[in-house]
Amino acid sequence: MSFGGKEVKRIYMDNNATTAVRSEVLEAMLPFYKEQFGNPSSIHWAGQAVSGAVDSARGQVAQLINCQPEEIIFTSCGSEGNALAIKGSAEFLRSKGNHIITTAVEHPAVLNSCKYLEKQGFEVTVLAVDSEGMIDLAELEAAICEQTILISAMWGNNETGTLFPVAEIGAIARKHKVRFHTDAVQAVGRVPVDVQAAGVDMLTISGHKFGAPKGVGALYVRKGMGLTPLFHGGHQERNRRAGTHNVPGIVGLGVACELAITDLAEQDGRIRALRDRLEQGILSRIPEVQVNGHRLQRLPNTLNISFAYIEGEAILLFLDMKGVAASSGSACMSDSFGQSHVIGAMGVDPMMANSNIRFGLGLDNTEEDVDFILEILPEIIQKLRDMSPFYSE
Amino acid sequence: MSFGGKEVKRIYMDNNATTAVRSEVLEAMLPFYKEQFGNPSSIHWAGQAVSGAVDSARGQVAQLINCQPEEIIFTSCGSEGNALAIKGSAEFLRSKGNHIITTAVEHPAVLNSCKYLEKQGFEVTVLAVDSEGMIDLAELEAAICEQTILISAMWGNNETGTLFPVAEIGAIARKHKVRFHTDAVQAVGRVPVDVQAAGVDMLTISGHKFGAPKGVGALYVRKGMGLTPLFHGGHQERNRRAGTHNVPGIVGLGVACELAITDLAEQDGRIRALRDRLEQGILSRIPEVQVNGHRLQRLPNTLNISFAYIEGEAILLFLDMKGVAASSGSACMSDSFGQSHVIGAMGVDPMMANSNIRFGLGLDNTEEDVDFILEILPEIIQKLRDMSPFYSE
Amino acid sequence: MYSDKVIDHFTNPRNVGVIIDADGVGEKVSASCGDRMKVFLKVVDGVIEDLKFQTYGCGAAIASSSMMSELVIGKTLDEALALTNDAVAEALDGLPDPKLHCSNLAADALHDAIKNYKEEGA
Amino acid sequence: MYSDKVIDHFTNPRNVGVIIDADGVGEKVSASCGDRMKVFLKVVDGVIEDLKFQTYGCGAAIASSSMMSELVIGKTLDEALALTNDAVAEALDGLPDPKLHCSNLAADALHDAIKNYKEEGA
Ligand SMILES: Cc1ncc(COP(=O)(O)O)c(C=O)c1O
Ligand SMILES: Cc1ncc(COP(=O)(O)O)c(C=O)c1O
Ligand code: FES
Ligand code: FES
Repeated sequence: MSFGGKEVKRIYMDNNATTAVRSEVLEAMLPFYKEQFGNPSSIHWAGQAVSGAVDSARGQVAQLINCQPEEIIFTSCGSEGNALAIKGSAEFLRSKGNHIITTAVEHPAVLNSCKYLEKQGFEVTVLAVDSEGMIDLAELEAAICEQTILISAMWGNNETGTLFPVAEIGAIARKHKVRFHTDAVQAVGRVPVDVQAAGVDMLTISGHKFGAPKGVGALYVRKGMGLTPLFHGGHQERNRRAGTHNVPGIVGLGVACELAITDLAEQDGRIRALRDRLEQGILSRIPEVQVNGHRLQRLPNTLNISFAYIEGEAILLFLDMKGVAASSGSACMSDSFGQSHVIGAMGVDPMMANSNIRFGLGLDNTEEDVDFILEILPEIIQKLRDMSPFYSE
Repeated sequence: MSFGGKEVKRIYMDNNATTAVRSEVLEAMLPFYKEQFGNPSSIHWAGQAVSGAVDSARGQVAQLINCQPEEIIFTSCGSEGNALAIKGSAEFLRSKGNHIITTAVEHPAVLNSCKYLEKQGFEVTVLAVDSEGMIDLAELEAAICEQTILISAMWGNNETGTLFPVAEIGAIARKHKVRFHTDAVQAVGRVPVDVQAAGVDMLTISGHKFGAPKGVGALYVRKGMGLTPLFHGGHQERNRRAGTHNVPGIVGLGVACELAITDLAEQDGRIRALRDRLEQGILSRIPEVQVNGHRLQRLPNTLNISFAYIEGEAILLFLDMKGVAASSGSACMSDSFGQSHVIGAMGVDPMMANSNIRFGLGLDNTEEDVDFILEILPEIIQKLRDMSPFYSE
Repeated sequence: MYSDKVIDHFTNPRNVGVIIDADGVGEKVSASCGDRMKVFLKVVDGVIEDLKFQTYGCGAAIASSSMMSELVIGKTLDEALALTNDAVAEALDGLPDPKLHCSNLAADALHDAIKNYKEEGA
Repeated sequence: MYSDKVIDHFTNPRNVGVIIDADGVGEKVSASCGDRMKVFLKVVDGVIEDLKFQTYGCGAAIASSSMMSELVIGKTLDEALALTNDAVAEALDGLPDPKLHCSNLAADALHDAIKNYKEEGA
């Protein structure tokens, strides 16, 4: 606890940044550290004992997103998946074209991979979003040209929760025979994800966002789609990702995917209800607030909300002192300043943009958690507003 | 167990492929899955509770190899470290030159990264080795030209254990102002590794080779040396490796590094003695065998040995049936055929090359383990030789 | 991340507010983050008798403002002009690297208020 | 990795050895891995009365050799010629993908021995 060890109830509402590993997941992982520790590429007992575990996990991931097990590449995180998908496709398809389409609200892992490619001579179109963080499908289709080799558009936004119309994007991509990658790091485990129904060619998963451990992720790559690897060497993952398998992590990811299948109802039901209770409660108790993101097409667990006249970090600190963990923008941006590029792209008034707070609910949250926040938040906001040169003006 | 569940004593002698996680390491990791699960980039209690753990681990890794904590980049495996070092340096230094020097016996993660760069217009000189797997330093120095931007030469060979004269290579690199990377995946934890004494600029570590879990590694990059990242996005690892930190893995790597400092004496003492006992025992019991690698400059735990007239996989299978896990070539090559490129580069007679077996001893091995192998191996070799068309000729 | 002193000053900031008939008013907007601080001075015989501030900013900015106010109330204008950003950060037992710029707001806004006082008085 | 049948035939290979006065001798070297198999035939009235083999190769190669020997002893030469690599692999309850080529050694060496027998006899 950052604040002098005072005992406070801890409420974790930053599940879009990361989640606790679930008990069932950790339990499944434990045998693979000391007893079944072999290298799955080894032919002896120690290796064979674990290669089956990697295979099952591959099946579990494939089932969650409705693909074939061979279409799954295990990775170390969402950023790796995004880099492999985007850079790997761009390099592989370079002879076919040099144009990539993405959106202004992608995670930095996608945007910066695209920026990197721009330096390598690729052209990148960054689609704008409207005030709810939504792209315009006509604009997307109009941006496709002869040279277009890849569309990368996320499934669910990590800051606002806005859900892109993935199936419609997939249909446009298919119509124009352009490869379609989606960063589904926030979506997997929270909303149903079906790569066939959505017409997705590549999809990024990160384990730690839904109960698997940090250090493991997956990239779905549709059969027949070539990719230049980032890591070269061993024959792991059909030569697309060298490196000894992270067996415990992979096993954990598999179990988390299996659990996710049944949890989706809870996400859509209880979690969504809690999120809505929090949203309504804040709106009714605190004046001059604004919800950011799409009202309807939104991850069920995410609430991004701005408070006029004050700044986000200060709100977070007061919440933190009361034991409430939330975030402002994405976690990985916390040591940078300035406004979130996502909120900025939505055209939110700069002062509102600077005060956006993201509550990311998770399976452990309860109604008491929500009510506690509703109890303490008005006072925090008022205290900060009383300090603000804008409020008094 | 691959063979019908018969109860056999299990002896693991494939520690160059991977190792069991050590108890102290696993214990240190466990709190970071469910209790301290925060994202270290988050500013709230959940994040701050773990960011200190990542810092300590960075210090532990740095201490083992004698560098500054900021010079450590956490990665997901040795292959990532090698790819980041080689591709990242090559891209970053491209304006200075396009020539890279490596050796014929590097791990595929290095060789294939170089092959990738060749396709991108880099020139690669691959230094030959002699029959003991050693490079010629004069040849190395002669290969350096105006365009040379990088030397990548491993510390300890994964198949034979041959140790390159890293400090001499470092001195040559420094003299010619060429960046020097070494793949120390097999060396760290087995022999003393000091990046200052060796004059190394970049050094690859993989946790699972010395008691840390799979899925975590590190790359040392000397302060001031630029690098183009493989993963773009978040600000983790000073913008050189985006992606949420694998906190438990990183904590485990730190503890393994701390343990390694005191274990080096055991590696040099007890483990080396066991390895020598195994080597001498085989040489005295079985005719027509040949030890591969350098007799003196060799990892203390590694024995690579060939048996005339027969093929390696068959030997491994019989060993496996007796509960002994060893390997033939490197683990990651096990689903490919043909001769090891390392043994091939040493000019070993093809038939001898096809029968090389690697015993990789570890901290858990005992004298009884060695004696058991010495008891069963002669019979296995004879049985296979009796089947061989070459033996009877 | 933050020292206990920062947390203390952030949680209970001293001298927040406005002086209606201030002798000098200063303001500073951070170029890097857009955060803003306003300083109100009451000066008697070249000594800062009272100071109030308003801050729109992060935890470090609020704590720096509060600490600055404590450091200069009762000091002469010359002493106050000599207050550096570093001194504010130091008095807070340091700030994390990416937050060092936040302490600039406080000293800069103070200096701006003194300048305003001198101009008004001149 | 390997089926129980493969392990059984690898551990206790049937018909290993040499027939000194063989009626036909065949050999096959694998192009992909350099492994090698030799087959010795004893033929009576167009029927394979005995077969011995020597194999330098991996576990799959040894098991395939053994299985092949069991499959063709007592069969006519025509039946033996009809034996395919796939049939050998199938009789072993399959082989892992990268090991499928190993079963080729066995059928090919057998066919080579039959060819040699026919040439010698001709
Ligand atoms: C020398 C060497 N370099 C690199 C690697 C690759 O390490 P990892 O499997 O952790 O990617 C290995 C291990 O397979 C190795 O032995
Ligand atoms: C949408 C999105 N994409 C990618 C990432 C990166 O994932 P990771 O931190 O596992 O690399 C994140 C999480 O930070 C995310 O929310
Ligand atoms: S981030 Fe703006 S003042 Fe601290
Ligand atoms: S690998 Fe050569 S025959 Fe199997």
